[in-house]
Amino acid sequence: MASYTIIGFAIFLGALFVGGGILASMLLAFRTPHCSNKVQAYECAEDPVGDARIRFKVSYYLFALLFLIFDIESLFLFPCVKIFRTVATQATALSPTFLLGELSVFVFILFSGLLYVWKKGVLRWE
Amino acid sequence: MGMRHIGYATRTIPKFLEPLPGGAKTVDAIEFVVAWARANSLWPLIYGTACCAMEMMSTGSSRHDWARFGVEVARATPRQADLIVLAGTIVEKMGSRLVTLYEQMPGPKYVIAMGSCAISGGPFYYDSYSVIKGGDRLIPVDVYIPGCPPRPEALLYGIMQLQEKIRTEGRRNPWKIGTLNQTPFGDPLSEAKKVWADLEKSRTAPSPAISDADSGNIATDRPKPIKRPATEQFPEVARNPLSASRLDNETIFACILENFPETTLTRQSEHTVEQVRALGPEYLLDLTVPLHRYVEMVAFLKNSALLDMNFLLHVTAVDRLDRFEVLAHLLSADRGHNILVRCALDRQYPEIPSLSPLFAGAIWHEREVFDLFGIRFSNHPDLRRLFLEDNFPGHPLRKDFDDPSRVVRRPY
Amino acid sequence: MEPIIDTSRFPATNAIGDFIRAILPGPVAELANIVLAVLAILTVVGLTPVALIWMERKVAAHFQARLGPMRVGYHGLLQPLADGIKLIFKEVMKPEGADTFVFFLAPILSATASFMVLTVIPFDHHLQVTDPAGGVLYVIAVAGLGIMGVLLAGWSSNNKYSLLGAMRSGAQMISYEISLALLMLLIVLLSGTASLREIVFSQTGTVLDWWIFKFPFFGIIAFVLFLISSTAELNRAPFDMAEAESELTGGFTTEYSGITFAMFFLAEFVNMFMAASLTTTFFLGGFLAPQFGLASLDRMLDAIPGFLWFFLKSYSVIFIYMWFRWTFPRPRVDQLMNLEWKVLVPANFLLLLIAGLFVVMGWA
Amino acid sequence: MKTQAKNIQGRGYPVERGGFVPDGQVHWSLAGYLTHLVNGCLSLVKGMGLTFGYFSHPGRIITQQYPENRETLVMFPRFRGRLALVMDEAGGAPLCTACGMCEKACPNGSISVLTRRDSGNRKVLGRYLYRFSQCTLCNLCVESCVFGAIRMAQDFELAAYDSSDLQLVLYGKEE
Amino acid sequence: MTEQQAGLAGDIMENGVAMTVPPGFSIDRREGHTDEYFLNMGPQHPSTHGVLRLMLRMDGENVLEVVPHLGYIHRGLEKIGENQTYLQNIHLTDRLDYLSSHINNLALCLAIEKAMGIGVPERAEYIRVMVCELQRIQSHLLWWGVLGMDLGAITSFLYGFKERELITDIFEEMCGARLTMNFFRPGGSFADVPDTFIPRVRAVVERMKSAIDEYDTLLTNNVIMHLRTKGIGVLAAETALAHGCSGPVLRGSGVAFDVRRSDPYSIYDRFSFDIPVGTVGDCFDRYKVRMEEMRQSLRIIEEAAASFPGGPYRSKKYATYNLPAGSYYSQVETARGLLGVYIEADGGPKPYRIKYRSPSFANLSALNDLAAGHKLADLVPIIATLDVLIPDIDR
Repeated sequence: MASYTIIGFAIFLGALFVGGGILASMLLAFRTPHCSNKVQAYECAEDPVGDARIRFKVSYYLFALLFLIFDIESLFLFPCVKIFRTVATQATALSPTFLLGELSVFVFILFSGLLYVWKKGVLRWE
Repeated sequence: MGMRHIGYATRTIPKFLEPLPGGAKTVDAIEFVVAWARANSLWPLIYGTACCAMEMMSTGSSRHDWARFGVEVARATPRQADLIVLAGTIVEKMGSRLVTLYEQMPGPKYVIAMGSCAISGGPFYYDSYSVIKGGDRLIPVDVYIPGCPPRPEALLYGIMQLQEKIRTEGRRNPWKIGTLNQTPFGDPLSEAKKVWADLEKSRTAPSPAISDADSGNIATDRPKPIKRPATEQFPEVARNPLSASRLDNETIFACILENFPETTLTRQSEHTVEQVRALGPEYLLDLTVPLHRYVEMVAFLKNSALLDMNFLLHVTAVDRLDRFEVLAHLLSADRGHNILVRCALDRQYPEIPSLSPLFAGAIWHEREVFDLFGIRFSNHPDLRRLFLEDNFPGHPLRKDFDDPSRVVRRPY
Repeated sequence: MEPIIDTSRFPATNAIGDFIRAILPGPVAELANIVLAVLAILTVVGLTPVALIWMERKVAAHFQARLGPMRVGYHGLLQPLADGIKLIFKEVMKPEGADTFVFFLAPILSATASFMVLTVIPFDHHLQVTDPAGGVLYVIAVAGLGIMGVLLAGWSSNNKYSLLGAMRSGAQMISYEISLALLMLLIVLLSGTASLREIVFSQTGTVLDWWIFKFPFFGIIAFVLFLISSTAELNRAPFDMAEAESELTGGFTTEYSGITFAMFFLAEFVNMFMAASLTTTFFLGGFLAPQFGLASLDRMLDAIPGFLWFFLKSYSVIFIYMWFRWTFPRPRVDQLMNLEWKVLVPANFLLLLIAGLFVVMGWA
Repeated sequence: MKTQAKNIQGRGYPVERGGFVPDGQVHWSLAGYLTHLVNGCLSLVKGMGLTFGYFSHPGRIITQQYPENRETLVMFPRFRGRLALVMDEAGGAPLCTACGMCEKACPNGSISVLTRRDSGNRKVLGRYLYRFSQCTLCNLCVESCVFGAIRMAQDFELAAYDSSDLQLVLYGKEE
Repeated sequence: MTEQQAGLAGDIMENGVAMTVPPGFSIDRREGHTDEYFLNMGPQHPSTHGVLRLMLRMDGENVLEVVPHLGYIHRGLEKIGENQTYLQNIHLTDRLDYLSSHINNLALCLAIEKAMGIGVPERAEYIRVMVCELQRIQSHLLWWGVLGMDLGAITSFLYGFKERELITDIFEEMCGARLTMNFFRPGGSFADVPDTFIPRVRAVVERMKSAIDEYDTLLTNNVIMHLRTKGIGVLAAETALAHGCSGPVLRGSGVAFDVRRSDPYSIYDRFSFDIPVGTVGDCFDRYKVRMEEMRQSLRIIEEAAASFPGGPYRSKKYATYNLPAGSYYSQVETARGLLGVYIEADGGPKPYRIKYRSPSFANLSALNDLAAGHKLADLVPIIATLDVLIPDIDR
């Protein structure tokens, strides 16, 4: 736990470093007079048509969902691979073949999920 | 202007430091470093409109390599740029966008006007109805680099000059945003009048610059310079004969006359095949058709198996002061011959059927004619101005177009 | 469970730390040590981009038959400094309609996230801020934070280019995160530990004991896949869809100027260093000196401090990133996703199984 | 396709497409897929080899360091830098007779030749105004001059802070 | 600066708010499709190759419709041309398509020669052909570099310029300018080529042969390049002809139309060269056609350099060029396609009306047919392989 406390402390210092930099620069920097052009969103020097906060294609979000599934699944894999070597190299009740089979089942489930979404055309970027 | 736009800390720190012993020196040192950093880290905006942009790219290329000056981080967005190199002509439509770009750049920002067009309009100073006579009519320019276009070395020299200028910045000479001049054309008429009046004055007045006493060598007995001896004698050369592959004018005209007997040869007294033959092989077959047969004729030319003119070169118009003439220029991509089909229009209410059902490419050509001549095309799918802003007054390619607020006329 | 690797040869202490512990009472000494370590990392964070910016420009220039920065300092060594100072004194702009809080939070998040990973990187035997037992898990978790910065930047800018860039990079980075995670798990499986320090120690021995070679043939494939995935994760050319200049002008940074842009710039380079150090740690034996089985040569190489080896290896990996960037055109965003989901992820699954086989059979 | 079938004049030859990405929908075989994959990767490696060739050979750097090479930098004899008057070898007076041909030849009105009367009441050159800011360096003025009195000078370092500095008076400047 | 024209602009609902559809789009449906949006690309954009403004109707990453807006560099060259003599007009053609300025000069000179019956000496014809082909290579080199840069391979941009500078050197030595040459005159050129011309040209030809192989290694044979260009922006031959496309764009679609062959000007009929054509009409075909064209141009230059004749470089000089009243037309093949110069003369020293038929204008007009339905990223190679030059379009 101590190591994570250190990390928390590091994050705090890091954010301070970055945020402090931005704050310092804001005090130091120039300011040109305000005008409507200046604060307009840059769209190749033209007036933007419509709002920039548009409803967006669902394909991006599908990838986000996929990521969620696969990332979490691969995290479930984590304990498995973590002890894999220890178990495999030590004489335990589990036979190496069984271990490998277990890993294969895990990977296979993930892979079949991938195959399913592939087949479903989720991976096709429209 | 000036100090108000400098950051709070930048404003107050010198005030605190300066009274301290050695404080002024410290502030000087800081200022030196900041100015040095600014001078050596000029990130240009990727901005180029015409020829000068090519030389700007050359400057960035391996041979000249403006990266040596730290300039290679060219940014596509003005938010991260420090420098805008006005490379190329600025026209009225782009002018307002240029001002936007400039205003969207964070300060301190610098401008280099590269080439004649960006300095003064260059080759388009006179007679142009759309070119802005110099970038400094819109935004403050720091360095002017003459040339058309300037060599890459000239641009590098200009950048070095700008660096010199930046290095002098400090609290005594802070960077200031210049005034934006929103009158792109100024008052060209009175300006031109003034220039030429001045010129006229100095033309008539005895030059005060050089009296004969000052330049003694221009004595009255000095012989007049002789004309350069004509060392180069150029012979008269016969023209190469035309290559034979194309269909000759007589055949084409005979074929057309067969189907459109009312076709006439423009500017010719006779309208016969013999007349075409007499005009020789280099003659551009220039036909006039009545308005009601115009589209029909073009369609015939396109679909005729013999002529097979499947390529529309351009559609344009000529202002004849009493009438407009619309010209459709067709080419046979297979056989190489081309024909001009001409049609006279009433100048008051010029309207002609569009060729767009026959050639998709005609859409833009006709929009151009609509824009520059004000000729309307019936059943055109998208008749809008092509080049000029919608609120541009008049149609510039008409002979009677005159807009003293935009056009500077040549005095001779 | 007994440790696989005997780390007693390299205790997790260092001379400075021991000295502080000796003169200060317990908790204070620990705190002082932590502060010192974090400050050291901050120094690395501060100096790495400076070095990398110069390197990037010089390497690019030499790939392109030109010289690069020449006029400030020897061969333009001061160029990054000039850029940095200039950016600090540059105006900061915020477009109309932008969400002020998020707009300024994004660069802070982006820069901090890249810094967070560095806390667990073992730079040398004793140079590591902290070494959590689940270090790999921590790296996987924290690397995702950078995406947040990019997404927030794109969304808050109120600019369509930014939004497109953010959306692209969001989709791209999360996708490549999977193959990165799987590749890290591969090493965890092979080495049997999730602590970065121990992963390095699992590669003790000759050069052939580094995971790139120790896992015969497939190690090289895994290494290449890791390079590709991390390039995509870094949003670097040729996978720089998020800021694809020719399409989106500035991508998610379109509206950022001055110091806020500098922070993204900084994050990009720190990230690059971070990715390179992860590659080094996982595949190239981290801070271990290369050993060739020749006693005299090995002793000479071993005498060079570990952190120098670490930086040498990391910078070599960074050079490869730069080499990619200055050679390849950029694929389209959907092609990039295809590469990930249809090539890399299945390949990673396969590699994982093969690695399992190797471990079980005792080949690796 | 009518035009394609005729293939105008039958003279075109189709370019090779080759490569790693098949045209249209192709059903991949595993062997084909692997060949494409390997070839594709090889193409990338070859590209990297090319760029590394440049990286590892500093001799191939072609950069000319402009301000440092100022002494050795010579423009080509015909280089059109800016307009200059040709002076009489003997006395340093201009060859110009103020005939105004260059003024007429200039497409941009960037030349103004002003005359004056000398003591013999002959028309001689008074002032020669040259609006460099407008000049396109097209060489038409030099060509039009039958006296050889103007030429294109080799200067190129001509940047100015003020555009009025570019209104040059080539002759007869008020001092 | 909003463009609104009554009758053309319609309204669609966007997130429940009515918004004005910019003019030029063919939207007629007002229901649904709420995730469509409009995006400006240009006039200030790195990949529009100048100040072209494209208005895009987008759905996510997909481009549904492209509406180009022109005129951001419309300088009124044709109006200015009416007020300048024919000789002065030559220098204006430089600024039309500045990457083919020699070829543009030639187009106008050909028209003047045709009108006044001026012949051209042998040596001048050879100079013309060689210089024009060098210019074509130079222009293609820039195109190649910029294409690479647009696709993200910035190194190719610098490699392209590396060889381009060699050709630029030849031009500069020959006429004193690097870009806007103003070199050709009716009947020849204003000066003879220097003695170093032929050796320099030979050196460039030698270098170019190996350079093109390098380009092939870097980009042509790169798998990412193939992924980005194959099957992208397919232009059918009929569409291309209907729009009046010419040059590599038309040839990429499989139509072997080249003015140098179909209407040989100067002495192009004496040289043997082939016309590369595409088979599919996509970006890759246009790319390959240009790469092949460079090789063909090298062939022409080599052949011309081998038989470079002596003699005068110009025929008789006229004090003024007053074209007899009538209409004249000449066409040349620039690096971008067919450039036509149409002159309506009234007998005076200045044209009554001068019209440039620029190749990029027609090539760009086909853009929507090429780009609609592709991704935003595909727009980049599409524009790049159309190789449009905005000042040439806007004139």
